Amino acid sequence: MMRYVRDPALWLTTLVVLVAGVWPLITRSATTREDMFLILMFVTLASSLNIVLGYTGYVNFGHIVFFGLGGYIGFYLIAEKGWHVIPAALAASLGVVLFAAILGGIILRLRGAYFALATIGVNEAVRSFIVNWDAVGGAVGMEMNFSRYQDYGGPMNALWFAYILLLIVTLASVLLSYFVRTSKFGLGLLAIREDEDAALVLGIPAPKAKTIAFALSAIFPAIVGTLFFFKNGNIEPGDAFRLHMSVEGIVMIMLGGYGTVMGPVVGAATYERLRGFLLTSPLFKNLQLAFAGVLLLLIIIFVPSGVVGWLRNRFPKVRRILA
Amino acid sequence: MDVLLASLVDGLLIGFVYGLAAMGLTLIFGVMDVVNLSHGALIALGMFGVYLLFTGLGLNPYLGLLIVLVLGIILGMILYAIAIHPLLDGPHLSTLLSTFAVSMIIIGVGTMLFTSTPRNIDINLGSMVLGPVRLQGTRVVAALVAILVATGLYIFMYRTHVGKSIRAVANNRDAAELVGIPSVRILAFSFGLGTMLAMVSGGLIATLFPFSILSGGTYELKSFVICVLGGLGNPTGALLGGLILGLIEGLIPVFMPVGWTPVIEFTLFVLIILIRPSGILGAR
Amino acid sequence: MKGMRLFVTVLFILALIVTGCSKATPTPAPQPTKAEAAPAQQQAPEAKAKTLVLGFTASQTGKYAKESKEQTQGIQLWLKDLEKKGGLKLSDGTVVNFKVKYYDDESTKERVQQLYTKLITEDGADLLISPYSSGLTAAAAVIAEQYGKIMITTGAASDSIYKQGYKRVYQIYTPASRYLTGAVDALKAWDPNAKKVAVVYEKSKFATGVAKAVKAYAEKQGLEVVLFEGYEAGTTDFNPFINKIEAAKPDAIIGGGHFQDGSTFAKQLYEKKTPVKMVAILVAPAVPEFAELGDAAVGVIGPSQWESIAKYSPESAKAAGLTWCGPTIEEFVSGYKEAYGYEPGYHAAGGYAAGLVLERAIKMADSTDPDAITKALDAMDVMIFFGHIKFDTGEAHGLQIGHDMVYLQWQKKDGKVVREIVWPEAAKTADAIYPLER
Amino acid sequence: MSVILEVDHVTKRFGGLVAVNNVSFQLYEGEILGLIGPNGAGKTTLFNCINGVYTPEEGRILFKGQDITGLPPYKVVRMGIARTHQVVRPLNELSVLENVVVGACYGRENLSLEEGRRTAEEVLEFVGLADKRNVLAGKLNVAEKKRLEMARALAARPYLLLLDEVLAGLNPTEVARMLHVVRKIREEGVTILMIEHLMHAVMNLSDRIIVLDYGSKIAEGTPKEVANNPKVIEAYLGDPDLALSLVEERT
Repeated sequence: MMRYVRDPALWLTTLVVLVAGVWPLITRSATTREDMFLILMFVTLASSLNIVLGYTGYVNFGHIVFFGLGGYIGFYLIAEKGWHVIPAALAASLGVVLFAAILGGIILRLRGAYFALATIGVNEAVRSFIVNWDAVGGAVGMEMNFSRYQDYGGPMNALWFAYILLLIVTLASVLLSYFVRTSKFGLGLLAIREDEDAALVLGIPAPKAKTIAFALSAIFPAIVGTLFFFKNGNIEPGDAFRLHMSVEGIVMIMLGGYGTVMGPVVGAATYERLRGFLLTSPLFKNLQLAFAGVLLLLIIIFVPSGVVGWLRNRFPKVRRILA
Repeated sequence: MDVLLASLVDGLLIGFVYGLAAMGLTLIFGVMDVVNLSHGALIALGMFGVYLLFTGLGLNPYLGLLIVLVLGIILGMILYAIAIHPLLDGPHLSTLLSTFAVSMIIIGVGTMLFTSTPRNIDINLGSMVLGPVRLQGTRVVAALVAILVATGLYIFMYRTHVGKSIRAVANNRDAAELVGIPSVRILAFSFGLGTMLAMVSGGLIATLFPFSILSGGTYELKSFVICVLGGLGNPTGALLGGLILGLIEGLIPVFMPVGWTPVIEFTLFVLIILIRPSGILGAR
Repeated sequence: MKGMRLFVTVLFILALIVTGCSKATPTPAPQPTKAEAAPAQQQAPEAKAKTLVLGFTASQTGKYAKESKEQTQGIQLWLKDLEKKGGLKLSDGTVVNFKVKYYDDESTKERVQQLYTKLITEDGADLLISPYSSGLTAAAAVIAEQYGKIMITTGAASDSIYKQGYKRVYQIYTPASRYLTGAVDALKAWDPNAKKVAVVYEKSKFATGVAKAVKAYAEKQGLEVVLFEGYEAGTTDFNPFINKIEAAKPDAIIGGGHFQDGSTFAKQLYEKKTPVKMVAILVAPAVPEFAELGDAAVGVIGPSQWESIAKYSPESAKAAGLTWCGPTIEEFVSGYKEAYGYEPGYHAAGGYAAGLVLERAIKMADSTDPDAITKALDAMDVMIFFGHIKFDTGEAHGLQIGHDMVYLQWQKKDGKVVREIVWPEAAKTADAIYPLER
Repeated sequence: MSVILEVDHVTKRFGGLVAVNNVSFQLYEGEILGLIGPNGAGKTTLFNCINGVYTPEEGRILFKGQDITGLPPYKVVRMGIARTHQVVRPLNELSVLENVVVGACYGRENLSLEEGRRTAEEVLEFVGLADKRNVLAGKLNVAEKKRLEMARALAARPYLLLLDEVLAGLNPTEVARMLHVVRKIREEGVTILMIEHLMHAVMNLSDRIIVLDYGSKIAEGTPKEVANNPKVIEAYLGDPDLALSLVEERT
């Protein structure tokens, strides 16, 4: 335990997320809160995806399926069953983790491109299934009565409430990422990433480890999904299972540095800010997508280890504080 | 019964075009182990190539395909040099992302130039009735062109020196290099071929359906499904996979609500990867 | 030394994150529009001037880019017309002007909520207009309502938004539940023998809502719905589906979704020479580019929120016992053509109408107080170039109950395909082609 | 001497090819058993059967009296069998130390991260890689990678060590160094089963030798017996004079 208390990287990680996350609470600015909501949401998604992608080395294009399913379960419980958002989010998380554990047990047998393609297939299959499933609204989705926000002290408070919950979730997911990375279990995952067959021979129970990693990566996206759609007031299949968001998550991880704790945090924040900037910049407004593409290409070719990875490689001293 | 027959024919015809699109994806994967995420954007580019030649120069769409074909090979080789070659020896993820970046660039520039307004190439080659089946001229021609291109590719791969080199590189790059095959040039050319196939199939699709710069995504997903059906990395299998997909799409509505088509398709897709990753016909 | 380096690095990273998270987005400084400066000069110095900020998001990129652009242009034209009049004068001499503020929402919900909050809290938006599409509007409505801002929705026909208990969201469009019901009426009027209809629709929020409503309505009217099926959004090949429709032998096909699938569907129905007497589909026929389909467009009927050839006029208002306000259809169309070089479609008209309704409400309220404006909107019952505007004040507060759809049909005249209004009887500009000649 | 490993009529097929054909032998605690044979004789496949990478179609494998046939590799390691690979498989993006920590933590003793680090440091010292502990494994040269491979296996604290051509590709100095390490391992009481192509090394080190050819065991005995076995000479050694000289070199 002392090991953790003394680790500057842990403190830095916590501090960064906390300082950034508490900022809107201090300024009481709703705009900053909305900006931060998106950033924290992406930090959580990227950070949890990194457990599978960065640590275990499995390219998961279907990460967003956890977000979408969690959103659906949570939203259904809140809007249709009148649950409070916290138990709803927890129930969603539980359900999705179970789903991930079963799914992981099946598809993690695949490697490389086959796994990546299968995850695309899973996302699309789930999305198109929900579109056809009328109990959860089918293509129309579900909507929540505005009066529901009264339970949280009115709509304004509900938004702040959702934000604070998200901040806790983000912190938890970054800490989870840290503890996995610095644990024996995490070391096993890294070994799997580097060479799965060698890892098996070294004594790592790879099938179990991979499945656990997969399930761990599903905990927080499911909660984030519930919070996001709670705040949105409605849910539709198209918004819940947007493949593009998975890819964006991967981009964020690459940008920040895959396989590191801080990488997804830095990557998600940078990507989100950058997109925001490009979107509103009169110069790049029309070309923002292409510009983001060029930037991504340059990063992959010239800084493949991402910002944090680059710092760690360039300045070995930094390694101690930058996990 | 009539419905079944009509849907069967419709499915088969469109299946050839789907198959052609998937061939590009599977060829690139087979030769260099790269999943090309710019595939959809390239299909859309092919659509606009034919469209612009048609509306701008009044060129017959089928003639336009020839120009798109040449442009496709050149563009593909350029893309290889920029986005694939520097990353070929890196981790799997890097080429996935670089091709995705290319897709962002194409769609970004495309949206600026063409907006996302749907376009339509207005050609009609009439139709003919064979019993319960009505064959639409454009579809028959599209299927024929797809067969022609696929046959051409097959002959090229098995009868020419370059084609054999491509197969050699696909088999074992190092060994090919040892026997004096310039593997880099072959890889670049293969990417060119893959791009060409994507763009040509895009051009064909443009003669059938309205499209926009964002349309490629649908066909990219279909191509993934087809590649897996036919066996990833196997161009001949892709054509077959295309036919199977066409049949599935044709027949499902006969038996259940049409909305379930994608559910069945993608479930099948995942199941096949799991049970038979080498494709329906592939060796185990 | 070592510690120093460490410290600096930490600081650097913290700075990076914190600046990143605060208001780093450099918003282009609000440039004074020409209009803002102009009325200021015209006004007598003692007249009080008040500028209201009108905020909305536009989908400049993504799947709704086209429709949204039209809508935005409509809003901008209204603003320009208002500026030309020298602003909106209240009885106490206050001159009200508007400053428009909008951002690109990329056609996604995450952006919509982020940007509407920004519009309200940072740009100080007093009044809001919705983004395009029901989905985005639903997300925006939550924010608007949370801050108690008035939002006029346009380009959003979904009914369900108005059943969530919102108090200050008002709809311009005819809601989805009444979108295609006129087609059923028309079918019954034109062909009392018609019995069977096929309702086929895109699996999207909007189209599914419309389809469900029209199915219920058709059954109530004694028609048999022989096929009721949705197809996946993004479907391009309808042939297998059409085979199935043909097998059900309907007299009419009613349904559709958005432009792309609708026009594809229409094209393939034509190529297949599907033997039906009537085809009425959503959205696509009302878009001018539908004409690109050539012969395949002929005979296809589509509901439209508004047509430039519609017959709304001060005279018809008087006949209906309603007040008329705003420009006539001719004035709007010529103004739009002058500004943008082509004829406006209903998306543009909807944008203009949203502005006009706000203007009218402030005029009625004779105040810029939000509560007063809300009251005025609740009481509003007027006719404008867009049609009759009246809002539900009951359970579905804000739902449009005045406005009606018109139904247009593409017809061939002198070798060109043109659009004609064929329903309702009172508004029609031509007789319908019925049954379809295929 | 007690039997630590018993391979009992093991057969492994790949399609029509019989890679290991009805092979049986016993390994005694503390000895070094050499496994030789021409390329493709099934030596590595036999290793893979023992440590659970493959499940043999027929036969059993007993380790310390327990049946371990078909156990997955990670369970086999837990029981105390570690191995090295013919083609080194370092975890490239991890440091040398981390590589060995993996071995230690997931090895027989199932150590915690801290304990594993201690063991790893010891083992690195033992194989002479301590000064490279923070280098990324991918950056080592071939000889160092071989030693890393060895260190990783040792860190598992095995009772039995399977060495697959640890000398291949090394220069004479490096070979000598590695042989020294192998001897030291034996002194620690670890039983060793080693595949080796370098004849004089096998002959020198091994207490006994087994010869495989086309998947079958064709000979078993002391180095001298094996070197003089005509079947072995025919199948593998080719040049009987050379074989003899190698044996003599030892004595």
